[in-house]
Amino acid sequence: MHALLADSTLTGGLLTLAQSDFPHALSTLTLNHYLFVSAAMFALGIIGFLTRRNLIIMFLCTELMFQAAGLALIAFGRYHLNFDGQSFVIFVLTIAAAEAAMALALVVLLFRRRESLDADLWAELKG
Amino acid sequence: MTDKLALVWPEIWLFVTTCVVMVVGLSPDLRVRKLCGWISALGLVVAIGAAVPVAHAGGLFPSITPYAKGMIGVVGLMLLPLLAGTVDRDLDAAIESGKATFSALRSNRAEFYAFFLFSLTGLMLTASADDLIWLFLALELTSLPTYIMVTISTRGTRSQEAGVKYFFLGALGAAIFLYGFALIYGATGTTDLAEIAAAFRAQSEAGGLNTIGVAGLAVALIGLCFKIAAVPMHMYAADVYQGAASGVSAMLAFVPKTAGFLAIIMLCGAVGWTHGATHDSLPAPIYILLWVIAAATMFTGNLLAIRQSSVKRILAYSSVAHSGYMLVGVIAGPGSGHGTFWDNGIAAVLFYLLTYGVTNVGTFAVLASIQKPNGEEADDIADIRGLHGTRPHLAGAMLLCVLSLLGMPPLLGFFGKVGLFTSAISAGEIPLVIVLGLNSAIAAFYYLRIARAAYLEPADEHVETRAGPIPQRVFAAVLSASAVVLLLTVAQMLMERSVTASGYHAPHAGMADTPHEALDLTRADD
Amino acid sequence: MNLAIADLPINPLLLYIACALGAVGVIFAMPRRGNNPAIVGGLVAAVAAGLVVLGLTLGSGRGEPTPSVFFYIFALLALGGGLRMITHPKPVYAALYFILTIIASSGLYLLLSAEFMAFALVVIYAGAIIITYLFVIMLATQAPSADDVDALSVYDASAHEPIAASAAGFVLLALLTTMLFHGTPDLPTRPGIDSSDAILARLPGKVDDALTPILLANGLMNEDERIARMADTGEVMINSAKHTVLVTNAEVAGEAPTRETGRLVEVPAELWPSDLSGTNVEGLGLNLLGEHPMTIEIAGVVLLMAMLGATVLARKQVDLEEEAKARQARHLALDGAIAGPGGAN
Amino acid sequence: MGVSMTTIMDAILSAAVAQHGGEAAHAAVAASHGVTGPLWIGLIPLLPLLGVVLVTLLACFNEKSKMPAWISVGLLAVSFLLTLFAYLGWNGHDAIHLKLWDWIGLSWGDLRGQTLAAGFAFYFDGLSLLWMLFVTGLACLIGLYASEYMEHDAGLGYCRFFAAFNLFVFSMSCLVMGDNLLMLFLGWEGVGLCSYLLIGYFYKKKSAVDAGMKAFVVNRIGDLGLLMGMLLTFTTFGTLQYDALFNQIHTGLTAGGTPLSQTWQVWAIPLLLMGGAFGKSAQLFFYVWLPDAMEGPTPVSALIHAATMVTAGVYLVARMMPLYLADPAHIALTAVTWGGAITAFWSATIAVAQFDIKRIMGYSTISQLGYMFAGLGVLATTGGVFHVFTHAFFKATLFLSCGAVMHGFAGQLDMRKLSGLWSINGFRVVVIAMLIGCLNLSGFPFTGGYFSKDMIIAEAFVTPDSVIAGSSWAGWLLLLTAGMTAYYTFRVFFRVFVGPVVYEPGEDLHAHDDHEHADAHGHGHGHDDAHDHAAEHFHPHGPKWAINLVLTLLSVGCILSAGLYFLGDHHGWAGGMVHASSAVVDTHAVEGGEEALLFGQPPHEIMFYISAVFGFGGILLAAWFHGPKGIAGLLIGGRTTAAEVRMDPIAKALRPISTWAVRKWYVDEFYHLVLVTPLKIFAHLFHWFDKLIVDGLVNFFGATPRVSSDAIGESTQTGVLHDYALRMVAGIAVVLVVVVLVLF
Repeated sequence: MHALLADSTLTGGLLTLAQSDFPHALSTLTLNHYLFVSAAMFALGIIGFLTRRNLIIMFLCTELMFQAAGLALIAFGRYHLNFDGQSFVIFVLTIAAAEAAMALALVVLLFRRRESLDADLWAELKG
Repeated sequence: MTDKLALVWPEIWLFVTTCVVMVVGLSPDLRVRKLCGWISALGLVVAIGAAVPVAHAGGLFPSITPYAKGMIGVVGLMLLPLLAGTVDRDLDAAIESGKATFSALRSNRAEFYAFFLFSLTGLMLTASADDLIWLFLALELTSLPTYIMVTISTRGTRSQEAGVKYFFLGALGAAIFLYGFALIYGATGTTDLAEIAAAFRAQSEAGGLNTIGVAGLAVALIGLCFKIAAVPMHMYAADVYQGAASGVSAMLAFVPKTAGFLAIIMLCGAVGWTHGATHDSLPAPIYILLWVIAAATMFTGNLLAIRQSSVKRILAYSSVAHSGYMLVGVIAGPGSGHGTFWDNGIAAVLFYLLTYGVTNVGTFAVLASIQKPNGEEADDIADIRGLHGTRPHLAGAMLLCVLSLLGMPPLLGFFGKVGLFTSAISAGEIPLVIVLGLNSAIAAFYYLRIARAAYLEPADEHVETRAGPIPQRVFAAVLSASAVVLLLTVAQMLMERSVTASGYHAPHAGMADTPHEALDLTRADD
Repeated sequence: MNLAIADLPINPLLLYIACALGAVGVIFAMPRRGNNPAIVGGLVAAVAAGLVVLGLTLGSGRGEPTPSVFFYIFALLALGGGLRMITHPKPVYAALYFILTIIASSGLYLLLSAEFMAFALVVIYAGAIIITYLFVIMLATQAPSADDVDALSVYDASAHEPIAASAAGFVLLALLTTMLFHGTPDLPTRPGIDSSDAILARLPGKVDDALTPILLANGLMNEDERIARMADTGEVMINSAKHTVLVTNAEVAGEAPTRETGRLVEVPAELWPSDLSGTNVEGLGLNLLGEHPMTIEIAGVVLLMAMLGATVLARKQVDLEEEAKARQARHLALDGAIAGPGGAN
Repeated sequence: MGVSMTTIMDAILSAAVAQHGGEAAHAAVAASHGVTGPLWIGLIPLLPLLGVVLVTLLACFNEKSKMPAWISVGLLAVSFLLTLFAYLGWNGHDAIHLKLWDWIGLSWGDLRGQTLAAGFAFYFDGLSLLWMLFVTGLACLIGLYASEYMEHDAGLGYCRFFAAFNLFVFSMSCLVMGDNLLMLFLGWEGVGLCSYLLIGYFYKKKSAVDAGMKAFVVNRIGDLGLLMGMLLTFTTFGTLQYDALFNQIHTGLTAGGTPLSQTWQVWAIPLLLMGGAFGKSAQLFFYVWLPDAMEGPTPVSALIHAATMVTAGVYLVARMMPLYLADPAHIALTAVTWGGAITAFWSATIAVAQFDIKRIMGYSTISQLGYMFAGLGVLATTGGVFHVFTHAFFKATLFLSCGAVMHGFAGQLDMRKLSGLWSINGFRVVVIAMLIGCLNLSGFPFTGGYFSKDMIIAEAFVTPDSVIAGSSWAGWLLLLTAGMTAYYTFRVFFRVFVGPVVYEPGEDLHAHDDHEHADAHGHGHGHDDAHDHAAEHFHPHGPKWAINLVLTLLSVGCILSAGLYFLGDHHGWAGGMVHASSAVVDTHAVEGGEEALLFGQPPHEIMFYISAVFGFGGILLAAWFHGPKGIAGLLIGGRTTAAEVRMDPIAKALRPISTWAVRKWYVDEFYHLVLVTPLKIFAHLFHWFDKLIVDGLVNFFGATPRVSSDAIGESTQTGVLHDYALRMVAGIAVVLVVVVLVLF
């Protein structure tokens, strides 16, 4: 990849990338970089889910976690040079869309009841 | 493609039934809409029939599908009368009496059946999973409908609160096990479970599992703990069970749990039970992980159950505890392969899932059959006091089911628990067996409390309960209770089936190489 | 297991310090009432992330190729967008920052030569899902008062236990990265397809279209010959590096061509079509339809289910009493409208 | 005719055997000697089980008609006919085996005694056939009786009754027909459950619920003995299957090869089994539950608590006879003898002083069960088993007659308030049936009861004291009891069934459905809502056709059962049946051929006269004390009203004794003092223990997770979504820390 990038100028870089020759294997070092970004996104998603009280943002955070998994899948797929990872991401997107549709419908329902998006308002059931 | 298609006939039938139910449910004629339950039952029966001849030739657990799908179909059939009429009774009554007109946009019942069937479809798909992607989608298809069923199961805000907790925490859990799946793919380079198993085998033969794989398995297993309500992902259980209608709670105790256990068994199968010093256990980190989770789950579930005053919460925590028991079976693994039920942990888990599912229907059905004056289902333990005097058959059903959950000897639950005990003993898991025994004893506290309330305590004067409006639920309760007793006669057969179903194809490293052969062609003249 | 934490490609101390620093940064960046040191927090978190990335890049020092500069840009955008998303008190901005993360992620996908997924991501996520989010945010947010439209809701303005949450999150990150970084060096590669030829082999039509005219025009292949396809798999034998392809006699085409029955043709380099290569989209399509055909069906079922679910959830829950009240109210309003102009409201 | 029917059924069903049961059946043949029975034998227990299912279904449809009864009676009748066919088709000596499926198969090693296998299999020898004949026959008849008796409860109650009724027959069949001790145990617990359910049938009556509970608890104590006995049997002999077990005992060695007579198990197992048998059959101090069990509907008392279930203990001891005989010291047999004899006497003394006719029958049942055990103990298995058979008929007759009275007089059972039924319209059949039953019970010459009882008492004198310690003393005790039996039996008869017409309606045990009761009979009088006026308007109603038919059939059965004594070679028909079973005792081998004499005569011959004297004496005494004036009082009676009897002054004179007897010797109170009170004290102690220690522990454990979340300042189940999520993630972090620590 970097070898490719080294050949191309910075300007035409992105387009060249998209139409470039078939990729070569990813180095483990580069893989580490992507994995770190993925793990950090995952952690950020979790932290956001734990701290934000707005139902919509909470669900956005799970989307961020899905996104982190997607990035890991693509990076691993590139490392192994097979397409299972990318296929997986397609399905992850499918599920994310399905979950989002239902979650947002639920949020609308809850908002109608309480006129608020605060998750902590829903705390009547407890031990 | 076609061989896999043959594998999923039950699911296809269920999905077709779902579509039929959705369409039929839009009829303005109440009598036609009432057919939905019967159509669902018919679809389930056909699915069970279609599951019987299914035989799987590949994968880690080649013959798990007929048993699992049969079990799912049977318990689904028992859940059906319990779920029937959970929503929209008022609307139907209003339409019948002319106070309201039918509007397809407001009909709920058919969708409710449809969600139930969707969920069972997902559950059956989980059983036929041989691929991580497939597994992920099947698990989601199992869970997503249950989120909605919980939310709309009653009119009150409690079920909506249960719904939001269940949905959001469920999404968190899903994201977590998805990340685990991604890492497993990363560690092995494939999503096919058999190839994953082969790759892990090759790694462990070459000097130990890759830590990415370990991390992936660990994260995925913890994420799946949400589905089975195991520590630390059990938090939602009590609130959700309490907030949802009893029928839906019964479903939650079986459907996601079964899906979770099937997935856990498959993931554990991917690393195999042939590691460790004596080559008869899971790889050390996974083993310790499951061990800690199992022990913590048992204790947490049982101890927290003692403090509750709501029967539904007690049953929720008991459901948590039962997950802990079953994890013991997972840890014990398929055993030495002698083919007997008593040293095969996986068979024990599969059998236990069936007994638990059957029994569980009864306990929740009893609760669903009793109404408080304000129209809510019975929940608090005070509501079932003196049940023996007023509704003895319900009290009897409750007693039988509770005793079976407790593992009283002549009842069905006993054999499930004995299977777990003996398989764990033969796997040498003595400390875990002690924890299991200890917890079975603790469980007696709250189970007997329920039985005592129903049988020995007089009804509270100020707590008035009356018969619920839906007779099918009583039927479900009695059905479940009699199953607890009558299935004993075929218990031996079921155990043998579960042994067959748990047949495990231990992976070998050579399997990993198959994709390369085709590629050799392309290096035409190297 | 006899693994050592010192085997990490990054100094573990640096990693953990960076994680702790990141936690502190996130805690500071969280929305709170009163003085909000969000910028400081963001900077600290960015420094922490930078420390790890730099540590990774420089720490190895084994002369391995490092990621391109685009990676650093996109990674910064993605993580920064994520951080801002979870810390910005206004839901609309949070959603917009999420779009930023998505776009940066799609850039990372591009760098990983997953072009199709990169564009699909933008279309599906940034284009569809987030728009839905924005709709719902608009639908479900009310300004606390008419005067102050920008005022925040209480629950948006304050975070829920930021310290504990950040600690838990970053412990998780530290644990995950430890295991991930430790695993990568001895991660076995498992190439499903290690060259574009593998894709081309499964796309005989594309090879035919590109090569047959050239082969025929240059007399490299007779009229009664054609590019050989394997009888069982339908694949062609092609090697773009050596510019060779297997052709066979049309008469024996019914049988499985082998290197004996076929004829290996070497095409001069200048004649070899420059655009003949397997692309990402083709590879993905082959994988999707070849390996996971049934899974697509399941995805369809899930989507159908989700559509039904969203419909059931989002419509107004039936409440007969409320409905009766509403009808009554409508009647009253109607009466009022007849009575006088004041009643129309 | 019967034989040809059997052949036809065989022909029909043999195809099924060939297809399905063939292999299993052959395996069974290979495993043990004997003949393999046709598959339809399996229908005998399964038809009642089908009845349970059908009746439950009817309950689900809220059926209000008598359909449950007709289904039950029909299925039971078929079941009885099948039993009859099985009997007729039986070759008279070999046991019939039939294995339906493997039920339990535990194996923890390859050695002998490390496999616990039990098939759902049947074992038909003389003993089980004899039992099954009267179990299914009586169940069918009593079901018919109940169809009328329970009609006031039509609906759910009716279904409940018949479901439990059918379940009882199924369980009893498993108990009797099972080919191993585990099957027996399954049936044993099943009949116990049904008994509990049916005693507590009138669950709105506290006394009924309490009685059910009492029966359950007392039976559990006995069952513990049975269970321990079974476990010991298994550890000692390595099998629970009858054939294998008896073969092993026959070798005189345990499974481990130790000579049996040198082990402690040889007396411990029979004693433990005896505990179980005594519990189920209400012997010795276990008897307390049976009188209270009369709270159940009368058909239940007749079938379960008189004729069939309570004889399960007798069956167990008879079935396990080889085990009892294996002990050269006969410790357990002596215990059985004396336990039976003492119970027989003891409960007869109580019966003498009671006024509730159904309870008298209850105590009489205990007493007669004592006879059966004593018979088994003194090696008169034939006598004991024959007595089981005759007793089943006459006691069922007696109970059902009492039930008819109770049915007609709104639950009146007090003999002081009833008199002269003979003269009340519609009760003739009842009185005649009662008379026949009473004659049997009191051992009137040439009745079935006379022969069966004589066999027992005579054998007590025959069996030398060296074999069974004090067996002749037990014989005298039994003779005395026979006289008392005749007395209290005819006390009932003379007071209630003959003499001047006096009656008061009872409290109506079915008080909860008063109204239906009145309506159902269409009398329209007698049961107003205000019960005070009930007596004025009350008219007894005689039984209708079903009850009369059943009483007639049973009376005929009582009379015919006497004839069985003259059938066959081995001391009558019962002897023949016992001879073809494990209960057979080679008395010569055991007693060493020495023949004891009674008054210089062989006891078996002289006993006919002695016991006749005792029986007549008892009847005459009863006539003198309780008989009405005239022929009905055998001309010596002097009673003119219901209450005025010659016994009263004597009872007054003997006040302490009679009071004690009336109060059942204060046994219940004694138990209360000795057992219940300490238990209550213990319960209180445990309650405090529970409060302080257990609750403390519980609170401690409940607090532990809270402590761990103190840093956040909330308890675990706060109900707040975020707290849950935080705990979940923290949990994940902790678990991953563990994983990382294991890894590195």
